[in-house]
Amino acid sequence: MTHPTLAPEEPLLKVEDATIALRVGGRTMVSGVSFAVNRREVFGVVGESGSGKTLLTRTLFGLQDDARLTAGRVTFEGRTLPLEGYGAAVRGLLGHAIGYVPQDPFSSLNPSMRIGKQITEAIYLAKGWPMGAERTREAAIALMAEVGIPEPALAFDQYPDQFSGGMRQRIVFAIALSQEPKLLVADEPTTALDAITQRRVIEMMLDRSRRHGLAVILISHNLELLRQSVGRIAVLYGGQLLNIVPAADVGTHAAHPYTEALFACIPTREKALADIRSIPGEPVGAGFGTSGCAFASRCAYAEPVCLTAPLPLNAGITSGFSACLLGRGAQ
Amino acid sequence: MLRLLTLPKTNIERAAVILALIVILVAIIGPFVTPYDPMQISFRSKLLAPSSMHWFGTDGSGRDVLSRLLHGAQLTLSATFFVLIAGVVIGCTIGIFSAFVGGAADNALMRLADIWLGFPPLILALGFASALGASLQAAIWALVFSWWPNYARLSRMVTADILSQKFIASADALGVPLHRKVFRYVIPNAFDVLIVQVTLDISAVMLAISGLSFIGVGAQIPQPEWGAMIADGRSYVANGWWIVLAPGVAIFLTALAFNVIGDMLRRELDPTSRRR
Amino acid sequence: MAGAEPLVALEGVAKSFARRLLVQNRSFALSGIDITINRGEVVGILGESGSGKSTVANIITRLTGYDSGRYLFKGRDVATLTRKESFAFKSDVQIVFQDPYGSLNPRATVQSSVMESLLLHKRELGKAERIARAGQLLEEVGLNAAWGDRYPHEFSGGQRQRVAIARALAVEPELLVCDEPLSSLDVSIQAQILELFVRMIRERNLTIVFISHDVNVVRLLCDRVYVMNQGRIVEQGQARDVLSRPQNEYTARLLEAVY
Amino acid sequence: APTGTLVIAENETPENLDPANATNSTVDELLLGAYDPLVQFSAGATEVTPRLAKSWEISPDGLTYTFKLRDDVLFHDGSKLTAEDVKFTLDRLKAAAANVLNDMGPYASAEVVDPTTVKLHLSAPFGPFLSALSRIYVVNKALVEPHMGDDHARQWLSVNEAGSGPYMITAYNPTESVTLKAFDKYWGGWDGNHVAEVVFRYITEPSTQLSLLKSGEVHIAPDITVEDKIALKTEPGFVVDVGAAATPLFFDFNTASKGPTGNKKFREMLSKTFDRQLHLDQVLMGFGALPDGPLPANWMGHEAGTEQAFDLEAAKKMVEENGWKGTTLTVRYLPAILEEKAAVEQLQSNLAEIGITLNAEGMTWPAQAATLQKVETTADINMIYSFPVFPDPHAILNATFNGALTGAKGGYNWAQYSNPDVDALLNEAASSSDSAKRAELYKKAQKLIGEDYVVITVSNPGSVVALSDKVEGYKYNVAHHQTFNYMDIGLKP
Amino acid sequence: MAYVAQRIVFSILSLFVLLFITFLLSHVVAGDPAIVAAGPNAGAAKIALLREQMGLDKPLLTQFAIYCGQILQGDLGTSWFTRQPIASDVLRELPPSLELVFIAMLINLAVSLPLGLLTARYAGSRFDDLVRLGVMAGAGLPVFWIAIILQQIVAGRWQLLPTAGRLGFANREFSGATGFYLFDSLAAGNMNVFLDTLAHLVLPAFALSLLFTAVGVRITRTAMIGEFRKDYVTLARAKGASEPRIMFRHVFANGATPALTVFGMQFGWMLGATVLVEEIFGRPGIGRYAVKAVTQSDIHAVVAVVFVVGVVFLLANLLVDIALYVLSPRKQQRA
Ligand SMILES: Nc1ncnc2c1ncn2[C@@H]1O[C@H](COP(=O)(O)OP(=O)(O)OP(=O)(O)O)[C@@H](O)[C@H]1O
Ligand SMILES: Nc1ncnc2c1ncn2[C@@H]1O[C@H](COP(=O)(O)OP(=O)(O)OP(=O)(O)O)[C@@H](O)[C@H]1O
Ligand SMILES: [Mg+2]
Ligand SMILES: [Mg+2]
Ligand code: NI
Repeated sequence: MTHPTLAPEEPLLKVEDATIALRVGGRTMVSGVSFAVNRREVFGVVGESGSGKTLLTRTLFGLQDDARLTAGRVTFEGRTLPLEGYGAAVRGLLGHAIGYVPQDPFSSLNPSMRIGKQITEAIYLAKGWPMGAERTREAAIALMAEVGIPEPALAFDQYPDQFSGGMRQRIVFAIALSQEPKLLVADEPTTALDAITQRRVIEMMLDRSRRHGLAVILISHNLELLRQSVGRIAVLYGGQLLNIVPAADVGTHAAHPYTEALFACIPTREKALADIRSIPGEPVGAGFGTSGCAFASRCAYAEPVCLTAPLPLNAGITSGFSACLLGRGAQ
Repeated sequence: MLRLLTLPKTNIERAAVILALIVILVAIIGPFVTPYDPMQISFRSKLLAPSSMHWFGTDGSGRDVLSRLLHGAQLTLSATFFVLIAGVVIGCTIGIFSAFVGGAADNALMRLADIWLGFPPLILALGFASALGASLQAAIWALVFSWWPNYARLSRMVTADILSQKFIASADALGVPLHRKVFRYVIPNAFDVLIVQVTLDISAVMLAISGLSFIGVGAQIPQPEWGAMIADGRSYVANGWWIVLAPGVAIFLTALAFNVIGDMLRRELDPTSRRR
Repeated sequence: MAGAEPLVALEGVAKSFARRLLVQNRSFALSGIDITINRGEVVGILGESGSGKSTVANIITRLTGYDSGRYLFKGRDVATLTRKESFAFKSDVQIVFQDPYGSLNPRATVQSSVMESLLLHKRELGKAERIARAGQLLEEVGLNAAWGDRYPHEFSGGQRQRVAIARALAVEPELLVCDEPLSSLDVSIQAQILELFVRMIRERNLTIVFISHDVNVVRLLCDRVYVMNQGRIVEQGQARDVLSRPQNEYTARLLEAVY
Repeated sequence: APTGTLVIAENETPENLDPANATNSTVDELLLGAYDPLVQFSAGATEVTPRLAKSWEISPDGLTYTFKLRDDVLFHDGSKLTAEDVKFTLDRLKAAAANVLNDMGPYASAEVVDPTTVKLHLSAPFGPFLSALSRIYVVNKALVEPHMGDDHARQWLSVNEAGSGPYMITAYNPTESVTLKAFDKYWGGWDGNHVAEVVFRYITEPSTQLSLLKSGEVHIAPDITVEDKIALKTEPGFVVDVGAAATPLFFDFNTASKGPTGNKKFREMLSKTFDRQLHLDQVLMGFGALPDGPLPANWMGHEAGTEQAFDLEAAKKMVEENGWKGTTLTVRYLPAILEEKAAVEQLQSNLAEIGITLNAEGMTWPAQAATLQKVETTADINMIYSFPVFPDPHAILNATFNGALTGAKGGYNWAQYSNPDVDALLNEAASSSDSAKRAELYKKAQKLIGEDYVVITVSNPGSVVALSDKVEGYKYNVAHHQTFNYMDIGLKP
Repeated sequence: MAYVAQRIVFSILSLFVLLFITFLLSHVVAGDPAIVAAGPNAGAAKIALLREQMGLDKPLLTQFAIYCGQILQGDLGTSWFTRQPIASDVLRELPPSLELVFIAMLINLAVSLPLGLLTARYAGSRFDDLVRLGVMAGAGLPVFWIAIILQQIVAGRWQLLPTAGRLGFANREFSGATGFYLFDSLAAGNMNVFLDTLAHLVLPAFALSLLFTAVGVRITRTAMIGEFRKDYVTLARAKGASEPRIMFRHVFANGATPALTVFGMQFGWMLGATVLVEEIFGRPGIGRYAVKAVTQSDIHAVVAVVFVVGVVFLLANLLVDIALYVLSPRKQQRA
């Protein structure tokens, strides 16, 4: 394939036509997913439960044991990772180049290790001991202060169970940020937290991204949250990437029919009861196993072709994209 | 039963199910199909090595080992199942009661079960058996006596878990009476977990019974309980290895089969491995 | 509705959970709250996790007791109800829970789950009538009556929630308490169930207590709202007023945080 | 001087070391070398020979025995053995109602005449008195007396030794081993080939005993299976010794029972149901003699043909005629002894054929003994060996059939048998010293016993012991069945 | 510290339950303890005397109190068989058994922990399947049978290890202050005896440990697998930690804690299971003593063994729990 001239700035992460299958049984769970994340960009991924958000990201970043990338091309900072031995290759990037924040703050810290130790371990793993133990400790404490932990010096020697969920999630962020990665992946980092804490943590993350030029992939099932927080949103449904849409276009006809319908389901500040429209039927999960558009069975616009035709592959992955076979929502 | 045949996923599991069915079948019809009288002494044919006449050889009193093995299957398995059933009935009654009443009584009962459970079952059974006098019955009751807390604890845990679920709260909101709650809600939902545990316990109980028989406080002569057969044959290991080998292998294979099935059932039935 | 007797009146109801035996370390779930619910009203209870919403729901449905205060149902102090009246109370007040996976007996078909309500409270019905009624109810909540002999695990979360609603409606309650009935459902299904509620409120003469932490849903559905924080009611009033011009500082913060 | 260590395997652990328990062979074999009796039965001898007593006199009325003691005997603590110690020993046994006195008949008291002279008094004449004295081990009064307490020093003597014998018990670990060491100041001196040390190792499993014998870790293995013994006969490096034992094994019917065995006719039937020849040929593999009545056939006073021959057909007919089909009986036995187990299985098998169920309860000796304390708790049938303490008809017949020594009275008459005519004959024979007359009386008694169908004499097994061929001087001792004359044994280099 | 106090209180409560069970065994189930205590050949008068001495004419509750009092003073009664205070018998028999259990436990831990960790890490792999089959096989092997077979083959046929006993013939003179030969020989600097003791322990300990090891692997695997599923493992991977680092620095410490609690219990169960091997290997010990006592109908001795094994069990658990507590950093959580 020949490439058009690269944009002046090459994307940080480029995923092309990624297909993910389970190791046992070989069922294809996610197919034909392409997107790119630019440097400094905050990129959202949305999808209903079971749509494959976690599976996709965990597999892409070598954290899922029982699934693997069977086809596609992943390029990070211009370097293409080999498909053969992909897991090992991407693991080499974890930590120092790519950070990851799991969903559940209550189990994502090692309960028997002091939190300071967990942060300095991260620093050590990313950079070795260039600055000695004492300086490393200071750096960790500074970072803890930055993510908003009160009395970080004291907290340094405490254990995770002495912190609330929100604090723990901040610590996890501190761990990921301490390695100064270029890309941070956060898989529903706030769903376990209450509304007020959720907003604080998200804002802390966005702030950090703005100030340090950190690229972020923020995964959430809360479309409204993403709409208010990120630049572009990738919409997953049934293991397919149906739409990459600028946040501003969500809720307009500029989006894929699914994105549109999804938005219509959500009660927001502005909406009246009459504005809420449900999507009939049941959502399909990743690996649903038919050809065509996963959303076709519930789509108001669907035509017979939607059930059979292969989804278009997306070329313009750094901007918007709609996988609609009828051409809806495409710019 | 039919379902059992559809559950196995691997050849080992299939083999285990078939083996277990054979063992159970033997336990039922074994005494009627023995090639020789398992009790009939025949010193003239003692210590015969395995041959086409005596597949598993003969023992120190000239009895056909295969016949004794087949007859012993009934003894060994019925004793095992009796211990388990009695243990389950006693344990579950206490466990379910405990979970329902809750509070201090619950606490006390469970602590008791905890402590009880802690004691080495073999030693406890030994004490009990020696107090009752040596016989298979005594050994069986001794094991029931030391086994019930397993099920009390398990059933209390499962019941408490069920009671904490919302469908019980909705039953309460409807005013479902107690007996209906126990028999329609708790027991059916606890059944799978219990059956898994019981299957996994078969081997442990069987080993314990044969252990007690082996040290002389269980089955008495001429009962061909498998552990007693090993005890019987151990004097002859030098010139009659088959006497010890056959019942040992029988215990081992039966225990293994039920262990494999238990593991399989746990995979298939245990809600903790299925619930999302 | 002024003048009419409220359906439910909680007066200074408090409840605490003992944390541990012997140790006097009680965590307060509720401290002296007052709640009034009039016939035909849809009342929302808002609050974050742990604020005591479910405890209120359980007290109203009498699934749990309370330590002090009074609970008047149709003007009667529930503490004085006889056994028989207590049983009758259960057909007046029903509850729908958050978790659709746990709220149905996994070992009963959905039909028998619905029929159980009838069996207990509509004794006059024969078996055939019960089956017919159950089918009718399933259809009403948007399920196929022919699915009645299936078990809960064969249904999706949204469908189970429909069954749970049918089961609650079977006894024709006056008051339906919904404890976060949407929050564990998929977004597109939430909207479906929300529509079901809207329809029921319209079609049946139901009084509803709708518990949620989703401000936007409460705004859309409820007439009146109570805002709870740490076991106290911090603000109450017409939903429109409270949610657009919060008086209480906590409410304001909560509203601000919501996306 | 003694050299080397002799290791003997033993399947049952000793209860204790108390000379009051010397009737028990596992205890006796330890005491045999550690203590000295007044007189002894040496291996191979048929008459008592002097040990501590140099000589003795019996008063004409047979009521007083006067012993002259050696004056060179030292206890292991170095003190001298005197007549006081002998009197103390007997007084203690009497006070403690020890089992060893069961065979001492009408023994009354002891009297010290001077340090080397002691007189023993009887209340009636008792023929086998001297023989019985061979099991009375003299203890060191000075050592024992401080521990008398209210249990007659039973506890202390259970784990301590206070003897004057050729060997000292130096280590007592009853579940593992007991070690004896040669006493260098032994009055008998140490001429010839003797071992410096004897170790008893308690190994329950016959197969383990065999392994240890083969690997040279033990020199004597008495408890391996007959089959293994036969195999060892032809194996180089091992010797299998067969001693002409006189230890008849009995099925004792509970004659006092209210159950079926209380019925003489039923017992008659039972006594036809055991095939002794088969047992001898196939269980004992020919090691032993075919029993003919309770007494060994070559003993003085033996009466032939008093017991029923094996005749299952006749028994079956009796069962059918009397409607005994379906009767359930219980037998108690010692499962550790393979011959007993085999005999029980044989009886079970035969009885099953004629429609009678025989349940077996394996027990150990003391436990079984405990059930004999009451007629009600006595099983229908009990198995018991008679280990005669000395080779005299009295030792077997009196202990087994005298109504004064029933199990309920603490004796070994486990048939709970009581026939005044038999008792009278036995007592008369005991008080006589005229051999011919005694023989006559014993014959009469055996006839009566036979007519009452009291026991089945199962076997007269030989004592078969497997030894390493390094062992020199082993000799079976009828008077101390299941023990070893380790004081006479030496090891070939 | 509240936790430690709570554990101790619980242990003391357990002790009373234990006392109650043994009281039940010796005073109620076994029939008249006076007859039992009197032993065979005792007259009616002696039994009556004993009955009064033992307080058997008093109400059951008083008897229980007397019983507790006696036992807590270290009086376990007298064996009518050996005529010795049972306490001293038991004290003599305990060290060899503990030594055996100790070695068996070492084998158990040495196999269970690594195998449990590895199978958890590679759950679902062929290796895991193989180990699981081995575990189920191990859990089905009769201890006494495998003991006989091992003895016959390894010691008998191959002559690789000693057949029976505690020490070889050459070392029969050895004795030590504590009765733990492994310890005593080291203290005496006698390597020869140490190795000999060890050689005699290998087979019985191995036979004894098989069943427990099978269970141990299973339990460790379950505990570890739960840990591997937790998000902190994901986070550690995301940090770029290597697999060995994750297994040993992160997972092991967290998964070992619940597993070790079970191993604490296994210690007591193993002590109970010595009844199945000691006789076969001709070793002295509490198990053999118990079997002997049972066959001698020495009920007090049996009950004493039940009691002592129970106490060892309680102590082992208490020590393990306290040790885990002290070593565990998460004090708040466990308390
Ligand atoms: N290891 C696995 N084996 C089989 N199925 C799997 C596996 N992992 C995930 N799945 C299935 O893949 C689908 C996608 O799961 P995933 O966790 O990626 O969804 P998600 O979009 O992250 O949902 P949520 O919002 O609930 O986190 C689900 O249907 C899930 O059941
Ligand atoms: N059974 C109980 N035992 C002890 N404490 C309890 C119990 N039930 C509730 N609590 C406590 O009472 C407080 C209020 O709980 P409640 O469940 O009513 O809150 P909620 O507002 O419904 O929260 P959520 O949104 O998480 O459902 C919480 O702090 C909780 O920990
Ligand atoms: Mg997810
Ligand atoms: Mg709640
Ligand atoms: Ni290309």
